[in-house]
Amino acid sequence: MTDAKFLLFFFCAAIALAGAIGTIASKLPLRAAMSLLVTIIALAGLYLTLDAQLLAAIQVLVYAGAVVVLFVFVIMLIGPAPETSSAPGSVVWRMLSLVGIAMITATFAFSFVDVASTWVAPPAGFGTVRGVAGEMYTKALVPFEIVAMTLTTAIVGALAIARSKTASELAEMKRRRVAEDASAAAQPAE
Amino acid sequence: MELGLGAYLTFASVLFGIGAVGFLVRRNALVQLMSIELMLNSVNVVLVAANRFHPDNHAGQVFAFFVIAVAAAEAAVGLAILIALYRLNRNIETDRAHVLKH
Amino acid sequence: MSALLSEHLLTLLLAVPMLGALTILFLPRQWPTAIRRISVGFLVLNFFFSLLLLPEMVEVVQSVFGRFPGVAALAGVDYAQPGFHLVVDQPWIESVGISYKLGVDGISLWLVLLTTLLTPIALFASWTSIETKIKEYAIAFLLLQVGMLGAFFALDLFLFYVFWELMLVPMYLIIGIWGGANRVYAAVKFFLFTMVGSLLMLVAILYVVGQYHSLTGQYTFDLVLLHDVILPFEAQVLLFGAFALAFAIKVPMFPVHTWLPDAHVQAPTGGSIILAAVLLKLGTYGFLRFAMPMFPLASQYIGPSIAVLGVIGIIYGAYCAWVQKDVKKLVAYSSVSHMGFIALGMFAMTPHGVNGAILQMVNHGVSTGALFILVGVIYERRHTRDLDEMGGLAKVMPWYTLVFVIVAMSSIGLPGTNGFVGEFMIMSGAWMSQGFVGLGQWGTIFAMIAATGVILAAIYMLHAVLKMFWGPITKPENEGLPDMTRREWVALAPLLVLVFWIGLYPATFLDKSDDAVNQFIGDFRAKWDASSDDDSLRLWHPERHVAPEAEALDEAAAEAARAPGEEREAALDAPADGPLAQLNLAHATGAAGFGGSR
Amino acid sequence: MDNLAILWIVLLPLAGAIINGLAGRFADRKLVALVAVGSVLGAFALAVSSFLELTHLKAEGVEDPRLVADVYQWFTVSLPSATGAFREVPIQVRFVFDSLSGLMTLVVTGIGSLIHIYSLEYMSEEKSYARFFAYLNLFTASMLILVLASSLPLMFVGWEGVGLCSYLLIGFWYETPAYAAAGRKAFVANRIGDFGVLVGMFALVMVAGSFEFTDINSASPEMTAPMVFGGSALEMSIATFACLFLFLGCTGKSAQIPLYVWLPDAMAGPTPVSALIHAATMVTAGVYLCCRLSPVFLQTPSAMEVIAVIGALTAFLGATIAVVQREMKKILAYSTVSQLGFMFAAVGVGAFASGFFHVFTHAFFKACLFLGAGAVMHAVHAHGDADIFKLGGLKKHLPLVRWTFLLSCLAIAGVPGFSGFFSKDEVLLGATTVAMVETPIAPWVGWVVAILLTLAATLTAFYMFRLYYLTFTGTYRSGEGAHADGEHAEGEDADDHGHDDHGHGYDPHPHKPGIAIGLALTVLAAGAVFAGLLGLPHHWLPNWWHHWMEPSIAGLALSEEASHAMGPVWAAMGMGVLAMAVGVGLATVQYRDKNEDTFTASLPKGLFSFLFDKWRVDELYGATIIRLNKGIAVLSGRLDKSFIDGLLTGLTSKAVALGSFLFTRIQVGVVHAYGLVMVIGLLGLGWWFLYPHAELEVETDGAAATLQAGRGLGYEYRFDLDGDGAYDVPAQPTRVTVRFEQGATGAQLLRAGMRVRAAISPEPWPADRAALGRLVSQRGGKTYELTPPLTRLDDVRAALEGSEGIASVRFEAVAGAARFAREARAEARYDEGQFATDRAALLIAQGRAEPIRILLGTSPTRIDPSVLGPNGLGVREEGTNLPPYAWVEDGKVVIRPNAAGAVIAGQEPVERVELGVGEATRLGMAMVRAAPVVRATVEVRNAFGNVARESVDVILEGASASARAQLVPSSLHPIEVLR
Repeated sequence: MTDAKFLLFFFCAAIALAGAIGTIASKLPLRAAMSLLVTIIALAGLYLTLDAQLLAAIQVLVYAGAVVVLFVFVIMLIGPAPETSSAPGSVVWRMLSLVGIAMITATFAFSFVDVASTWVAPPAGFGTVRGVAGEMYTKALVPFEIVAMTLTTAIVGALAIARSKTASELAEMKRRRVAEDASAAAQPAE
Repeated sequence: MELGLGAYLTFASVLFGIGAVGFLVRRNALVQLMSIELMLNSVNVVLVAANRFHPDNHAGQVFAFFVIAVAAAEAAVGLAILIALYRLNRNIETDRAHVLKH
Repeated sequence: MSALLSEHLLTLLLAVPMLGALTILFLPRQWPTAIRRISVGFLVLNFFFSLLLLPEMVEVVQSVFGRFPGVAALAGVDYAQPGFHLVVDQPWIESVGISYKLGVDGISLWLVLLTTLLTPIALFASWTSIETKIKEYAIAFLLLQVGMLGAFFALDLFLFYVFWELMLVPMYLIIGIWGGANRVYAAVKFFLFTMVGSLLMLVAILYVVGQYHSLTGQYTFDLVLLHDVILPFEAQVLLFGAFALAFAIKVPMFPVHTWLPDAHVQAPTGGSIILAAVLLKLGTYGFLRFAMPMFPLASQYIGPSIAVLGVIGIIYGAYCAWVQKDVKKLVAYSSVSHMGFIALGMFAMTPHGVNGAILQMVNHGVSTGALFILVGVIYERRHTRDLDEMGGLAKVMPWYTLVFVIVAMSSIGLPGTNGFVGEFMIMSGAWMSQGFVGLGQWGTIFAMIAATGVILAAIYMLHAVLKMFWGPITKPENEGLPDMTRREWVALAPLLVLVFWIGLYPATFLDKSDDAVNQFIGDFRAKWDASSDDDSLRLWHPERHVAPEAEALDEAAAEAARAPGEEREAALDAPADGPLAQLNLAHATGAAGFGGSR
Repeated sequence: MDNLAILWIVLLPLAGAIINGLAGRFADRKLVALVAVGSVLGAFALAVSSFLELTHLKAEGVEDPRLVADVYQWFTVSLPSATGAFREVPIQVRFVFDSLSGLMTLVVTGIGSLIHIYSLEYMSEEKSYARFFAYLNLFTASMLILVLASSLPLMFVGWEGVGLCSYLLIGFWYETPAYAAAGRKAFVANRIGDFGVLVGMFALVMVAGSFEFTDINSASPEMTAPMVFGGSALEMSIATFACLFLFLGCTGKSAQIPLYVWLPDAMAGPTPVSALIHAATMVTAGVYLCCRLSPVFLQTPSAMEVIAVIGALTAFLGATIAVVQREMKKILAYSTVSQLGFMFAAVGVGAFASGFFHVFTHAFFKACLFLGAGAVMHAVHAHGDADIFKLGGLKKHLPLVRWTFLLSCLAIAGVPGFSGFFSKDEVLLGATTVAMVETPIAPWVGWVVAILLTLAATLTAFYMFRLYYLTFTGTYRSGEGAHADGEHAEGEDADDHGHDDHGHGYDPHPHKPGIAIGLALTVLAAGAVFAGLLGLPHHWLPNWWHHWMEPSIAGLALSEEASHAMGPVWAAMGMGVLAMAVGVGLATVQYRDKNEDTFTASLPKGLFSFLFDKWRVDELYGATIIRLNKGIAVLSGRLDKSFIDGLLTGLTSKAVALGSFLFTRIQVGVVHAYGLVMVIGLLGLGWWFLYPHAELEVETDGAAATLQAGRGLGYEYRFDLDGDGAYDVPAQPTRVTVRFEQGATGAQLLRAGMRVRAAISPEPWPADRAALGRLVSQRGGKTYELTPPLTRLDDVRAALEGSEGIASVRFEAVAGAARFAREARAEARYDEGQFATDRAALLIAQGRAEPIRILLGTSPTRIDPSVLGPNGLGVREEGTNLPPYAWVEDGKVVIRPNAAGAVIAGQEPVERVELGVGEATRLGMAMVRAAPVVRATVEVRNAFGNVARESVDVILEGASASARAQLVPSSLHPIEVLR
């Protein structure tokens, strides 16, 4: 590991962790989204230390360019309201979860610390567009197509879920509600 | 100091832990979704790092690519659900959304 | 063409209905008549193809079409030869030894022909009673035939399981979509009952395959190979139990028969015919083909108990049939009774007992199939099956009455009809079942109790005939009912011919199955002898199986020989890391590694 | 196929039936009649010619003349033999025309023809003309199959075939529900009998090894062996078993107690049917069967006695009921039951030929009587049956009918000279012979039969003449003016079939029968008069019948002296004549020219209604057997729905519902709760993956043991097999020695080192934590120890050799280095030195049971005294109960029995038992053995470097340790270990 990579690793890892903590800790969703953005870009840097140039680019493009922007859109749509104070009962649950997760993370992390590895020189073209694409479009073609279909389905699904009711549907709903109310009102009268 | 796979794995597990904590502790569905993204990213780090130490092929990177794609899809659908939820409840706090209970 | 016919006849028999289903799939649903004609056409075509399984028919075909290329190359199957005929064996999922292996022998031959004969008849008979979703109905029937034929042909346990389940789905749809008022309940009940049994069977299949693997190191689902596995007695009992449950539910045997009346009552006419005539046979066929040969010790140990259930079924089914108001339910319970005879015959393990059981399977298919067609005939006219709604039909429908009485007589086993030959062989088979293999001392008692079933059969069947046909016409709706139409005659005529053919000259049918049955019993006895001597897990005929360890070791040795010089030493040092090591996680280090170190 | 004529006898009526059945509906009545009558007449002609051929053969001196038509083999069954192999027993379709079946064929076709001819006229107004004749022809064919069959199964075809035709013909006028029900009753009763025939058939064939009558008869001497049924020998012989079951069949077919109830109801059928089926032919099939198998019946006196008594009782019962009946056909039906009882009584007393002779004569006079009754009914337009109290004085209107009827009455009453006299005399002679002469059958049976038959004969004479007088003498009670009181106001609808016309009068103008009826009556009456001449009393006159029947029918073997005894002859004849005289005389006095019932009305009310209601047997059956069975049926129908189906579907669906209820409780709907569950799951998974699990299992065999550790992701194992702390099973030990070229620079060395690592990096991930290549030595070049998979050694080697500065690469095995290994299994054979000194196992075995293992340490362990045998608790002298203890001391097992075991074995109690490992002794009822123990440990490391350790104590049960300790076989006495 060259010193540059060494430094880059520490730098990026530290920023990513900080961003992650920011994401989950900030009261305002918008701040959380921005922290997430930081984390994601830092992760792209980590990918670079791992000779995954293409993936680093995709990380920035897809996550920073699309996903986070989507988050921001939604935040803008529904208003950047901070979290309300929670019911006291659920705090216990969440503290339990926090402690549990912390224990697990510690267990895993300490187990992983000593995992041995050897830096080997990657073959030429490792992590480049040519290298990854060459494999993706040959060996992983079927999963690739499936992922494509998944994305399409997700888009259609997202549209179907998120769209608001049309005028006629709203009218129909209203009519039904009125009828229900009327019958509910009629019930006790009898 | 020799940094190897272990360092990346440790980093990934910590990142995953932060994501998990975020998902469990926060009640804002938006932040929970972001936490999920964090967890997915931590897995990607593991995949890419493992690939780097076994550079015979790009299985890890390709898989990470798929994870990113699925994560994008998941974000899209998740956010759509969130908007629908918001339209229904006028808030996006997950512990108030238990209409489907029983 | 010749290769297609003579080597892949069985595949062809599966392909024709499949192709038919595809064809129907692409027909517009606005053409109901075309759909009906084409679907029946495909089934009839398949019936003619299936006739080529008979060597006599091959001769006929050759004498007529001899000048066409390839026809002369057809070879009739000689069913006197042991083993399976027309075997097709193609690897399917090689890594776990699943293959597409089909074959036919004297035991399955008539059941196959029964299937190919009755499926078109069933579809044809329910021609007009189905008015909605005709296209789907036809497709379901064609797929059902694929499933049934496949299950009869399959010599690979996995393939058998696939077909066994495949046949479940169309039948489920046929009952659930085109059935009576309570159809969904009946369909779900049918499905759940059958599934419960077959899942246990799957577990048992996998266990046997696993044992085979532990013996030879290779996976296979091939029945012929798995047949060679001798399992310990306790394992055999459990596995036989699992198989027996699946088959007993399908048969259906006494305590698990309750799905049958519901399914029959709700199913449309065509579905009832197939259900009674063919699907039930798969249960008894499964016993003969799979459960009994593979686990002879358990079969011998549990067999008499199953025969007891059969005998109980004979009596109980008859009693239940007697009090039914619904004709279809009556016939359904009579099926329970008749299938009890078949179970009794199978476990008698005398040649004519087993042969009689096979013949009785065909008989039951013919008689009960015809009965269901006949019930369908009256249902179409009156839209009821309630016995109290009928009466005096003999006056308005004399031909219908004649046919019904003939079929009823065949069902109660009147000599001269098919039912008698089968029941007689079964009962005498049970009576004469002696010695170590068979029913032993119980045979006489079982035969005697079964014979009382003959009385009860007369009671319930004549009860139905009395209620339906004799007496004055009490309901005005029954006056002026039309007698049988030409279509109904066409559907029933082959069955009537069979009723008398089998009854008067059963040799045509028995000759084909005789040798297979003798071989079955000989094999069973031999394997039973072998396993009762030593029931430890082993192969019965180890020489028939390639031992892959030997291959693997050879390979390892060859590899070692290839490695030059110093490396050979290292390679030989740890032979366990050969190809086998990747299959077996646990393997021995060999004593050398341990030595006397202390 | 030797004799086509025999085959055609059967085929002709069958063809007639098929033609009429299928095409008769569309054909002209004349054509139908031609086919029907022609086919039966043709069969009759063939039968006559065959019979003549038979007589020729007989005259030529052939002992047992027979004509055989062997058609084809129907199917085969296989008999198990003693060796376990199967012997094929073919069932042939073979017709045999011999002296017995030939005569019967003549009767069937002859009387059948007459009745066909009679029916032409009688049924002329019937709508279903063709159907009737089709049934009748089918019946004739079935009956001929029954008669001509050479084997039991084929006979069974006819046996059931006639049953079917009887069913169809009884229910011929199916629109009357009662008639259809009567048909069903007949069929079911017959079926009960058929069950008996089936069982009897199976019992016989097991001995005879063939279904053929001749084989069964010739094997009859073997049938005295006890019947084995259900694995145990019954107290009856095979012959008794088979004959009783066959007789059950006969009671069904031939209307004997207890199954006779169907026959009177069967009179619902058209009268020719009653004459043909229910009087002349079908009902005598049982007698025919008994005659066919007479050698078998003769083997079993006990079954014969049963048959005789039942036959006599039936005769008496039928006669008593007939006395009080009002309808012509009913009287004749009970008369038939009674006469059939005569025949069976004859069979039962061993007079088979006489019984069959009665069948023969009875066929004539009873057919004549039925047809006469039919002619009367036809004449007065009575439908179904004719009430004799509405008839009377018909001798003026129907002279021919009257004379034939009278002749037949004389015959059946047994007036000397008429056929009935001779045959009845023969039957009675059989009974008196048994009673008075020494035979295998008990004499009391003979007396009972003789007395009952005499009473029955008396009653027969009485009721037949009662019938005759009330019908033909006196005045016609349905004549014009007879109903002036308006009783018959509802108009003349008696013609309409299906109406119960009791209570109405009949046609006031009886019309004379036509030629067909007259012909049939005349011929039959002639037969009734003269048929008896074939069997004249053999003590004085030539008896053709017995001579003819000799080859086919066996009889009781009588001594020379007994067969010439005249006592029975006089007794029989006296009884017969007396009975006839009393019966006819009484009837003449009571009924001649009377118009009302003077005698039976004078009977006590209770007795009359008891008899009139047929002894209430139908009601009895209805209340018991039928009710019971119907009850079972209703119960099982209900149970099936509620209990069995309820259990199968209801219970499971309840269970599923309960499960789903419980599982939905878990779904709280709070995301964070789900999250917590996920955390718990993660914890479990993390623990599972991060920490290895040894799961050590041990299999021992003698002094060897196989240890197997569980498998897991990336596990590596090392074993310590003998508890010494050193790991005995090492890693795959491969050391790679890399030699560098002379003068390699430091940089080159460094690169080479890198290269070594790079080359090994395709190693499955992760490998040893301390890097794949670990520098272990720098002497003489660097030495790395590698643990690559051996399959990749080639790659490693190539990679190393290609790197700069490396001169050569050498692989060598590393011995003795305790390293992690991937093996999950280790085997060890132990010797004495490896046994633990502070541990041992005690094996305590009682008898052949699996031994109980107790692991002992140095501190005393309590042993449950019951393992040493019942009441094994030792009692110390002080009286305190102390259980035995054991522990290990200096590598030996010390047991302090505390007197346990000694109590049972009755020995002196020992203070202390010492066992070296491998030694054994007996304590109480148990063998006690000390087995050595070794401690084995496995250490498992997984990919993350976490280590788990598990130790087990391996009990080496089979270890015999060394020469100083020998296993003591359990048969020897306990070794002396007392100190």
